[in-house]
Amino acid sequence: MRDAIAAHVHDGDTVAIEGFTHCISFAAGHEIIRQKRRDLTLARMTPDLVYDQMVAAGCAKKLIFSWLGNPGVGSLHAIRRRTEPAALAAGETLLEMEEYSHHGMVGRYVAGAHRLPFYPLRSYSESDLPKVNPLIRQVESPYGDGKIWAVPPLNPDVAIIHAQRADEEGNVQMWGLLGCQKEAAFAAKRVIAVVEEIVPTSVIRADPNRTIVPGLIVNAVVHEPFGAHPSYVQGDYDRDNAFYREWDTISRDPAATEAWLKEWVYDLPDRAAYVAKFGASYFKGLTPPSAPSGVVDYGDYR
Amino acid sequence: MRDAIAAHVHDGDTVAIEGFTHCISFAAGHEIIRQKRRDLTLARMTPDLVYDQMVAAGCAKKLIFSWLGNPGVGSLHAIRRRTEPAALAAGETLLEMEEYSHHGMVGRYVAGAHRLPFYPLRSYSESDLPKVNPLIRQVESPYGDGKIWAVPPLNPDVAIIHAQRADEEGNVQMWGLLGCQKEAAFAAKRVIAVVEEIVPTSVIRADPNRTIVPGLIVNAVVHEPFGAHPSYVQGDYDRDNAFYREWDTISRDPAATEAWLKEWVYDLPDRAAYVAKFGASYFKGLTPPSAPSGVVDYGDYR
Amino acid sequence: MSEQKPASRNELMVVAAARALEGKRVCFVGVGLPNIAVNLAKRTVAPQMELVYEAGVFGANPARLPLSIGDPTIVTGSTATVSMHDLFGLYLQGGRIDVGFLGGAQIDKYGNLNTTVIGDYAAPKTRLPGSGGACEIAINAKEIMVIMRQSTRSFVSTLDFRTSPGHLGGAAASATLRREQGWGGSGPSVVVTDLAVYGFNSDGEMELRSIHPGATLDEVKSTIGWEIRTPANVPETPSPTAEELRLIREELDPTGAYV
Amino acid sequence: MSEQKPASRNELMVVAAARALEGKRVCFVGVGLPNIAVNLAKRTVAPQMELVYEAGVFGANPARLPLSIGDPTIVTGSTATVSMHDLFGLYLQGGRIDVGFLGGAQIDKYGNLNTTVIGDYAAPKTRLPGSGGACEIAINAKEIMVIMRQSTRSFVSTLDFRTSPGHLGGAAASATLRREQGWGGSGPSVVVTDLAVYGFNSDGEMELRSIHPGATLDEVKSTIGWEIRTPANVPETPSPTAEELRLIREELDPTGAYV
Repeated sequence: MRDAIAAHVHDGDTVAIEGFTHCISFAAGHEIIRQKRRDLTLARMTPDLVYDQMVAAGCAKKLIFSWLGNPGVGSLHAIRRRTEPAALAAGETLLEMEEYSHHGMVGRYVAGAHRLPFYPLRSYSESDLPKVNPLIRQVESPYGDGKIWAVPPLNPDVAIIHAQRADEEGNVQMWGLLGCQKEAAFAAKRVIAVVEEIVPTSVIRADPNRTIVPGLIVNAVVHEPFGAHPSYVQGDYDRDNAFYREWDTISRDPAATEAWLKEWVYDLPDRAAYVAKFGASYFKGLTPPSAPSGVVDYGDYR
Repeated sequence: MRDAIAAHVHDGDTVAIEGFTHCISFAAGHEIIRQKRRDLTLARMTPDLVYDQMVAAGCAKKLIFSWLGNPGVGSLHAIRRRTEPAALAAGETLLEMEEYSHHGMVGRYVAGAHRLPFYPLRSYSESDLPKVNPLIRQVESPYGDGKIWAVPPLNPDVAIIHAQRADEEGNVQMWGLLGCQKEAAFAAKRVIAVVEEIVPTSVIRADPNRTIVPGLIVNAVVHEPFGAHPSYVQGDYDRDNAFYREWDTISRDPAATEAWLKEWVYDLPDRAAYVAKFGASYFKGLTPPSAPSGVVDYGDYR
Repeated sequence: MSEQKPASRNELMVVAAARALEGKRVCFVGVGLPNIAVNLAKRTVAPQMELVYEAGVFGANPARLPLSIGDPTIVTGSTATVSMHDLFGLYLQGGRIDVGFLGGAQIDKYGNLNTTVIGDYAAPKTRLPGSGGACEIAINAKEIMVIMRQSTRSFVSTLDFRTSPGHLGGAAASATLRREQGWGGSGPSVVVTDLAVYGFNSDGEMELRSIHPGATLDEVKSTIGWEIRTPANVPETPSPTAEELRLIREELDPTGAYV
Repeated sequence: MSEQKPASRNELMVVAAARALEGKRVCFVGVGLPNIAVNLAKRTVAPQMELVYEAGVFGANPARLPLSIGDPTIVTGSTATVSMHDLFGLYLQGGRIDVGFLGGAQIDKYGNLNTTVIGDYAAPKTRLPGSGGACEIAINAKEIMVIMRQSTRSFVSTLDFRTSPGHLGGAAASATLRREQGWGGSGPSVVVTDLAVYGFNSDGEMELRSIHPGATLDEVKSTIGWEIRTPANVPETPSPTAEELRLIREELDPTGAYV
């Protein structure tokens, strides 16, 4: 992870650590904090704890997003402190905000991934969002049936996605919530794939419909067990909801936030140390019983 | 199948029997021929043998398509006879043709399924296709970067898809080539799902990422083993390539074509009789050895 | 069963919201209170209802109350788990959703909703989560139901920001616009709060339908920032059953974190 | 190994086409002759090459020569099998394809291709398959290679229909247009026939590069409907190796149906 972030994430980059609640690469976010990247534009449908932590650590100058919160808990307080003038600390500046709806953010990645100049959608009518975001525009249908809304392509400098498994060439397979990992990866100039498990290529090739991102577009494959904690990985571990609630308390207080970052990010060399600090039994408590998918047959055609 | 076609396919309808080489519902096509539907507009990326047979049987007045042929073999002769003036039989009229590229046809279904007034794409520049199809138009990007091409939505009256399995509610799972079955089904006003196997809902729910079409949009589920023959079903049976070549010979001759339709469609009551006429051992010869997908774990979260 | 505590106002709200879903087929579940109401409905008045989560799940069958709309329990055992592109494009914009269930920080008398900011957008007093999928749910779901606690801060005469359109400035103009612009939905039909249940009259304006047990008309009126339309006789919202309360307290929210 | 029969012209064509793929990374495989050439290249000069089939397969590893571009053998053991929407949108239009390999019924001196009709479009003499993916491959793949048998009927001065754009009316105008309109690719680079191999000069015009063993310059010229540009000394295409012929004859096309 250290090498992947050093090679592919630069100051000033637009970075998308995607994953809708599921498979959020906290490990990558923490490594970016450790490597003290600055002036990042952080794109993500749902900036959650990992972006709150990155903002608290001073990595970001701008957010591109569609929903800002601690899912199921409440607000992201570090981000709110950089958003509400009354809460701004001395010397701090407001974060730039570029805001869409979910379908709009998905559409931005799709347009970026399909190399389209815009993505059309039926959102935004009579909403105030286009008034505050001049990039949400109207496009005239060439079939005489009026105007529809559009969003522009988003092509992040780097997309970072977490998944259950990949082979060494970076062919990534994922199940459960797919979010917009595929679209973000194809839209990005560079891709870092972080996975719970590196498997032989034969495992990938035994179920090719499960592949969401091919190694072709992946610049680095990182093996990082529990790399999505405190978010979850379908079948591997559950969301650590206690931490999501704890972060609500920690993040309300800048000093407590700083102390948490020191203890859990700056003072640890890597994700393995983070996992070791919790201890193996901690993660056992988050592991669900098995719910197997069943097998399908592709047939051996020679 | 008889009831499904009787209820959902009417004279004059736009019908899409989709499936890119894989999982083509010949059983549905033959039932439409038997029920003597007329004036159909047949939409399909790759009109292959089943549409050649339906055209030969007099079901169609128009084709909407992107590639017209007998894949890996040659031409569709019945369709060519209705397309080339020199070959037209006395009393016959030319088929109406509305022609796109593959990406354009996919885009038409996507626009129909997403309820969009058009689908933008980077095809058609400097091709003669827009000259002969006025529905291929240009749309101006609202971001000042020029024009791009567009195709209009396609919303068939009925889409017919074949797949490996569904439950009784019509939740359809498919693997192998996915074609544009999902997009065609969501675009259609009515959907008939034809499957090799009806499975308990628990089988579907054990692997929800495998579902391509939910029962919500399916109007009829038909259990029809070998219903895609002579095309194939991944893992179940191989393409009957001998028949694809045989059809090249049969279809060159209108009388032979008529005789074939009589023997294999009109004179048989249903697909089961068609399968029985071949005999079980025939299909054994088309069955591949097993190539299992492996199992993934979704986790039991309570 | 031992003697039950009487229903709290939050419980009254959740039960009334769940009951509004009776007979509905496909419901798009928002984050927070809608999540609880819809899961209660699935266990009571609408067992056949398909739960759709914007995270990408159709036909969810959650074995526990989902902690968030992205909880892994909504995936396991669901009918279909799909990309968000498919969910928003094929299911929602494609017109397959009967009811969208939304919350909000502010609502006006036409059912327009604000989930973006309190105060000025560029320099907000309070930064809220934003649209998420709410804006497009409001436009594309065939019918919208709203669940939120009422107060003069939340039931306002003028929104600070219109995130999600309701009946705009009135039903007639809204219906024309929705038709001409090809919106999929017809807008809000029901609003459920901790005090009462509201519908919308033919002008698209919110109208009191029933008051929850224990609440008064004065209390209802004094917590709304405009003069709410009120019929001559306002019925009382039917009380929760013992089973509804048991489901909330023992199965859906045993720690009392949400209700 | 027993004495091999000498290479047929079709075999010379397939081998020359396969060799043109040396070192290429991602190749989009068209129906027919390209399918055989690409599968031969994968077994010889380009084992690392990823085969992409428009049917929706990336990283195909076919255990037999696919009978069509939708053969189940291209799915089993592939790296990724995806919808056609993803294949054409993310992989092709998204700019991930290095080489698109096309066939055609007619080609002109700028590498423009016709696969639609012979004669008038509305009342054709011969109805051909149409574009399929060819039009968008020609526009979006970084480089285009063409394989087709040559004759005065196929190498024509004026196409009956331009299905897939090549260098249009010349390289300069083509490059400008491709850049301004955001095309992903730079057009045709190689044409391989049963008689010869062609490249394109800086004007975007087809130019003879080598003549297959057994063919003559006269034969080449007399089967082209325009005056083909020819260098002073035309080299001979290197002969197929015994192994290349063995692969075609024993593994790829044992019944001789295609080559």
